[in-house]
Amino acid sequence: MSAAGTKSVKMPSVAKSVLDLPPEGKRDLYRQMLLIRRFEEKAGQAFTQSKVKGFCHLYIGEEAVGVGTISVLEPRDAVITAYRDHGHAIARGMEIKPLMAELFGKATGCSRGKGGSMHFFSKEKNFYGGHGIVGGQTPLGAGIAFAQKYQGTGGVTLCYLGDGAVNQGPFHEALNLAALWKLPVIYIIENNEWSMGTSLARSSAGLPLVNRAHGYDMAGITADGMDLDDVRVKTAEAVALARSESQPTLMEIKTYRYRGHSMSDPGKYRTKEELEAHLAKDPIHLYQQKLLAAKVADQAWFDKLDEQIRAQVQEAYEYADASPEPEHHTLYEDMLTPEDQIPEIPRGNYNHF
Amino acid sequence: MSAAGTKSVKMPSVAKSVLDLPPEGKRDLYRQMLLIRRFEEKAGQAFTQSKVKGFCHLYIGEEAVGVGTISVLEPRDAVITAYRDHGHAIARGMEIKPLMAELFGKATGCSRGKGGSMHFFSKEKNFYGGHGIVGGQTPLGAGIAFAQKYQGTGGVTLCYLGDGAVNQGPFHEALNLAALWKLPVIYIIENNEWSMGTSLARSSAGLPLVNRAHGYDMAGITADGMDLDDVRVKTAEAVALARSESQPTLMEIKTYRYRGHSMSDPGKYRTKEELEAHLAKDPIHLYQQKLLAAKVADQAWFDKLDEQIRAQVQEAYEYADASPEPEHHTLYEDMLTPEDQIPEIPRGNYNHF
Amino acid sequence: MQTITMREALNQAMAEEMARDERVFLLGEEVAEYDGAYKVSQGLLKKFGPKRIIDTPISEAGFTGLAIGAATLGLRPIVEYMTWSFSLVAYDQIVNNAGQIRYMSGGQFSVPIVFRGSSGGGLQVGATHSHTPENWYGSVPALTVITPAFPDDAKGLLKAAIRSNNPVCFIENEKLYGFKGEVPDSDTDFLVPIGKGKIRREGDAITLLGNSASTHRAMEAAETLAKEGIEAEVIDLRTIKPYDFELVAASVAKTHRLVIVEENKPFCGWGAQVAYDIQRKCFDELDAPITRITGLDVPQPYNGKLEAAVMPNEERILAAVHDVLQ
Amino acid sequence: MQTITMREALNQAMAEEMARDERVFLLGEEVAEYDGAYKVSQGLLKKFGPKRIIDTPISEAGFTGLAIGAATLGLRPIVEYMTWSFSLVAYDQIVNNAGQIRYMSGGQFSVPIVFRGSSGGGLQVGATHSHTPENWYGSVPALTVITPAFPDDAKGLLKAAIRSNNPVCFIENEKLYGFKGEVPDSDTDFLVPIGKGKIRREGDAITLLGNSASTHRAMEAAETLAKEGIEAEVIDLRTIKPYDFELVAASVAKTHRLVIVEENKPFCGWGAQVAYDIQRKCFDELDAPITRITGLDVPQPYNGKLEAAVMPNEERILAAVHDVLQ
Ligand SMILES: Cc1ncc(C[n+]2csc(CCOP(=O)(O)OP(=O)(O)O)c2C)c(N)n1
Ligand SMILES: Cc1ncc(C[n+]2csc(CCOP(=O)(O)OP(=O)(O)O)c2C)c(N)n1
Ligand SMILES: [Mg+2]
Ligand SMILES: [Mg+2]
Repeated sequence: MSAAGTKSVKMPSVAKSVLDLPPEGKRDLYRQMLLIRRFEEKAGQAFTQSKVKGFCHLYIGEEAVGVGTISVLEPRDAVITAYRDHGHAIARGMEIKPLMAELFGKATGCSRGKGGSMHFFSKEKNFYGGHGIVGGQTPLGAGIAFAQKYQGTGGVTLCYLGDGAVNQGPFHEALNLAALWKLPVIYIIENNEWSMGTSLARSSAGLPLVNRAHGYDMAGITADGMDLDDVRVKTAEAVALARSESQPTLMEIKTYRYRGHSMSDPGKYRTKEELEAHLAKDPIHLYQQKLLAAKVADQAWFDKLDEQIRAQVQEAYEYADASPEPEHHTLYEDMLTPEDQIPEIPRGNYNHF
Repeated sequence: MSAAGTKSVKMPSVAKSVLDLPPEGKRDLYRQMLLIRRFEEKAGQAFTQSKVKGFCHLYIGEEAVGVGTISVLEPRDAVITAYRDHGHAIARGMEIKPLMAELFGKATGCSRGKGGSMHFFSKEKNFYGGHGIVGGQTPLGAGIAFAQKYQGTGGVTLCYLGDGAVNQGPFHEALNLAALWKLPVIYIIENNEWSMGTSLARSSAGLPLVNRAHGYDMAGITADGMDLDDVRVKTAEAVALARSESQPTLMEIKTYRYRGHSMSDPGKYRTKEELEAHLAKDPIHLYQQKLLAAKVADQAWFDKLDEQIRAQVQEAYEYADASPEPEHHTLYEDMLTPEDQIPEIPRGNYNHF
Repeated sequence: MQTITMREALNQAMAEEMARDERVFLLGEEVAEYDGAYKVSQGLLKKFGPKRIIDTPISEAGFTGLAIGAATLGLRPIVEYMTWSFSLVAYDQIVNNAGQIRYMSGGQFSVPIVFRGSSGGGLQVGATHSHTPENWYGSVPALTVITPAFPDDAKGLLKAAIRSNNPVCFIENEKLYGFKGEVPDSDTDFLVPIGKGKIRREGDAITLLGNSASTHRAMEAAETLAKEGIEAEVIDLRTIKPYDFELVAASVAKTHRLVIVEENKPFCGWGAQVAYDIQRKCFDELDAPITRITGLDVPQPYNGKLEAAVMPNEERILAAVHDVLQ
Repeated sequence: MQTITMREALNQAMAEEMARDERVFLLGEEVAEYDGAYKVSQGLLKKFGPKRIIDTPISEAGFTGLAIGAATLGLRPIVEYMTWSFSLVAYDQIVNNAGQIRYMSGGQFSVPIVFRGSSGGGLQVGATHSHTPENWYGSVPALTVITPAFPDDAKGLLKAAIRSNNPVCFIENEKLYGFKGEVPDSDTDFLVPIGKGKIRREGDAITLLGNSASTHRAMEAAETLAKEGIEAEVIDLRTIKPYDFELVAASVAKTHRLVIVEENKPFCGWGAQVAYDIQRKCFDELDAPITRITGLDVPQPYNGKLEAAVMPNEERILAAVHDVLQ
């Protein structure tokens, strides 16, 4: 049983097998993190160019969380998160062209230009979004896990939320339902120490946040979000618990966002020292050091990879830029499914003009 | 620090002084419990006569909770509860005539016939209702305590909820706010083992419910709701903590309702044995035994009291029955206060008929 | 034909659809072991077991969101609110999740779900328990809102709602649960089309438009008017959004007068929308202003006499009709 | 007179009322140390300290209820929603507690509270963040709903709302925060009466009725129409509930034509209510059907061009005006 655990069940021990990746596997995880980093940098740039509008929340600094957690999943598993969703989508294997195009609001976007930055979705990848109402996705996550169990798919669900989101009531309702009904869902608090300009200590009583599992006798574990391997091992334990015993877990992963809350936030509330302390523990850099030390890859490989990824991201940018705007008629599409088991419902037109 | 406590502060020790009541004080507590019992029996009877309508939730069996907790309050303190509110209102010293009249929907009712059984209110007694949406009163309780602190009144707030209500999200939001902002509020879970027909174990993970305090590092204490003195001592500790250190507490008081959830509920979900086991621990009977043993009162006194109370309740019934219906024009009153700091707002009439 | 109560009709609808499609399941407070607070789900636990008839904690936001999540994966939940008044704590989930996910995902995730439960005033349960949320949900573009008035419609519309692949708010009326009527036997797969109203009584002097319990109030008023020699046409709207504009327009083209009876509080009630549409599209057909009888613009009082005055009632309907006919 | 932005006007209103009455305080997400997500509360923490300018956790239901509770005891909270879209998780608290407590308590407990924050679409923030809740709250009997379009009204109405002893929903518009206008100097205690509309432009050909940002759309359309020789009267409703029926009716008596511009989705938007009332009371004054330009009946899309089509825009207003004038 893990130190912070509060559940009367034993966490399965999976540590070894998870870290036993072949070298290509390790290199691929590094690649994913770097791809997220470069994608986000480009997205930020496109935002300052006004090619991306609305809200745009970057994941820079938190890459090891998304990549580490999702790396232990199977395709049948599901992922759902909040508005800071680019990293999870990429880690889940979504192509970056439709992601960038979505940021640009284009017809080729992963949500046909209707969702934007906060609302990436992919049915194919079992990626359930991308949700903008803080905490609103947490009952959905329980429901996806409920359906997995109901249908006996053997799948599990990862549901992410921020450290600020833990204070939304529906999250607690979801925790209780998950524990009571033994749903195979893992709630992952991405604790980046800030909810917009509010520090953790000013938003939440009873730290650490993983304590919120106590009241539901739910397994609670913590991980270091700057350490990809730690994230992987801990998540694998939770996934095994969910998969084999259909038991939920609350995970708190300590991480940090290097950028402002969204592109519109100058982030003046934190000190330079605080930021620098976290920059020094950059998860991508740390993992690179590890791979270098273990001779899984050499510096030339890293340099080349960065070049390739920059080119890939640039290509996505150009693809998005060149993609067509959605056509006007698509405005009325996608609200309701036209395929139905009943005759089409005559829909009055309430838009007289 | 109390056994179930989870707060890093020490619970003040007040046990002795609370139990050191003069004999009249003890007799009065007994009187209050019996008054509630007889009032409720009469209310139930009036309901079967169709003089009371809508929902009517009786407090029979739980009298020691309301009387015990409220008995340690001062007048400046506030009380707010859910729809099972008759007992709290009586314990808070509201006259039973306007209470019975409210049940009858009469103009002389404590809420002018507009609230009914679930919505007793008394500004004079700092009794903030009577609320029908499960859990909806819990943020209000935090707010009343917030205002007491803001205004420096020295008052504290007791906010009651049921064992089923703990699974409403707003309650958790309120717990976090109360702990984070150190509000002088005591949340009292009246755990009567059932939320309508759902047993505690089927509604709530992580029992005992007092564990829900853990996640907020809030003081958590339990009391035996069949034992008036235990309720009093434990509540006094929590009140002292709130009053002297402005710290909230979560209390779980084990109790039992002898009747159905509301008058409309036959209560078929529980066994006769379960009910009988609790009837054997009847809080009024137990306290009577205690007073007899301590020679605080003799049997003749009890007999006479019951007679008096029956007469008092009958008088309230007759008062309610004889009271006038509210006049039609009162329909439009009480929605908005006419006293204002700004000129009266012209209000369009949207009721064309 | 069988003669059954609204309650039984709803029960049959769920039972038949659950037998037909095992992705359909029911969850809500007291729906299983208690057989439903209003007994609408009576016997279903016995028939379908605890996997598919599920008692929930008192966590409307939580179990609503859970059901929506399950629907996006492909299940077909029926969510029972003990009353619709309690759905307000889940308002965000219904509006923002059920209402927007399909659109925001560019059509990838559908939400085949039915939210249902009792609603309305008239039973002296006070201001917080007597809401009529037709307008609160009808105003959300993706939501369909259905409010049956008779057992046959209750059954046929609920079956259609469960089969719909889109989110439906199915708003029942507590006062009508015991109302009896003829319903096709269970061996016929009886569906009522969503979006279609029904003429409950023909007439040419005036059109009375109602829904749910208000349809019954309109029918009663029409009987009284008939004694005065005034033949009112009564339309039961059945589906509130999208509603059957053509049926209402055709009736108005015949009667040239429209009185709407609705329990919604007046400000932005559903009748305001119908009134707007009709004056917009049938301006020249109207010989008198469209008039609405609504719940009065005050919170619901507990007292029975006061509440009776708040509800749309025959007295007010007749007054409006006479005014309109002048 | 000073020329300031809407944002500054709102800020002044709060600062002046807080200086005047120490029971007034502000709470919400990021209102204090961050100076407000949209900087409406800039500088207030410095001026009034953390006792009265309070950052909350992200718990809208919790802090809304907390504020309502505090109001029943006698404080006068201002609750800021970062946007009104986020108030949906607090819908029950606003509707059932702020909206019903006074009535249910027979008038014993008043709820002097202002709920305020930004709202509306047009900034490409997507379907869940672009709501216009005028109708959702206006339909609750006890709630007053205010939607200013200009800085002077923003200031004078917010000051009046804070002084009101009854619950007020004060719905600002994010697009207007930077809009500048003349506002009386701070040494005058400038109040604008709640419930009164304002004629923003006189004309006799047609009445255009708007609120908030839609008033500006109506003004722009009126300028274009003037070039065509059509003089439109533009009314800014300012207060949505209770709205200034008399002002609208008087204008319609002059122009005989009414076009309503609103951002609400069409079904049961506030304009439906106004349309209903006007046809009801001014039936013979109308030479053409009342016509509404609303947000289109789809969720708000992210893409800018699509969203521009969804918003009430000049093109659609002009089309409606020409149709009505035919
Ligand atoms: C219900 C609701 N309230 C407020 C907001 C505005 N908001 C968006 S993100 C955010 C901060 C969330 O912080 P956290 O949960 O820690 O996640 P992070 O952004 O750090 O990843 C806030 C207040 C919202 N989107 N929804
Ligand atoms: C939000 C909401 N959901 C459901 C209900 C219906 N309801 C009223 S009381 C109740 C059971 C509550 O049980 P508990 O909290 O244990 O309190 P008790 O009745 O035992 O005192 C339910 C489900 C309601 N009033 N409000
Ligand atoms: Mg955070
Ligand atoms: Mg209980």
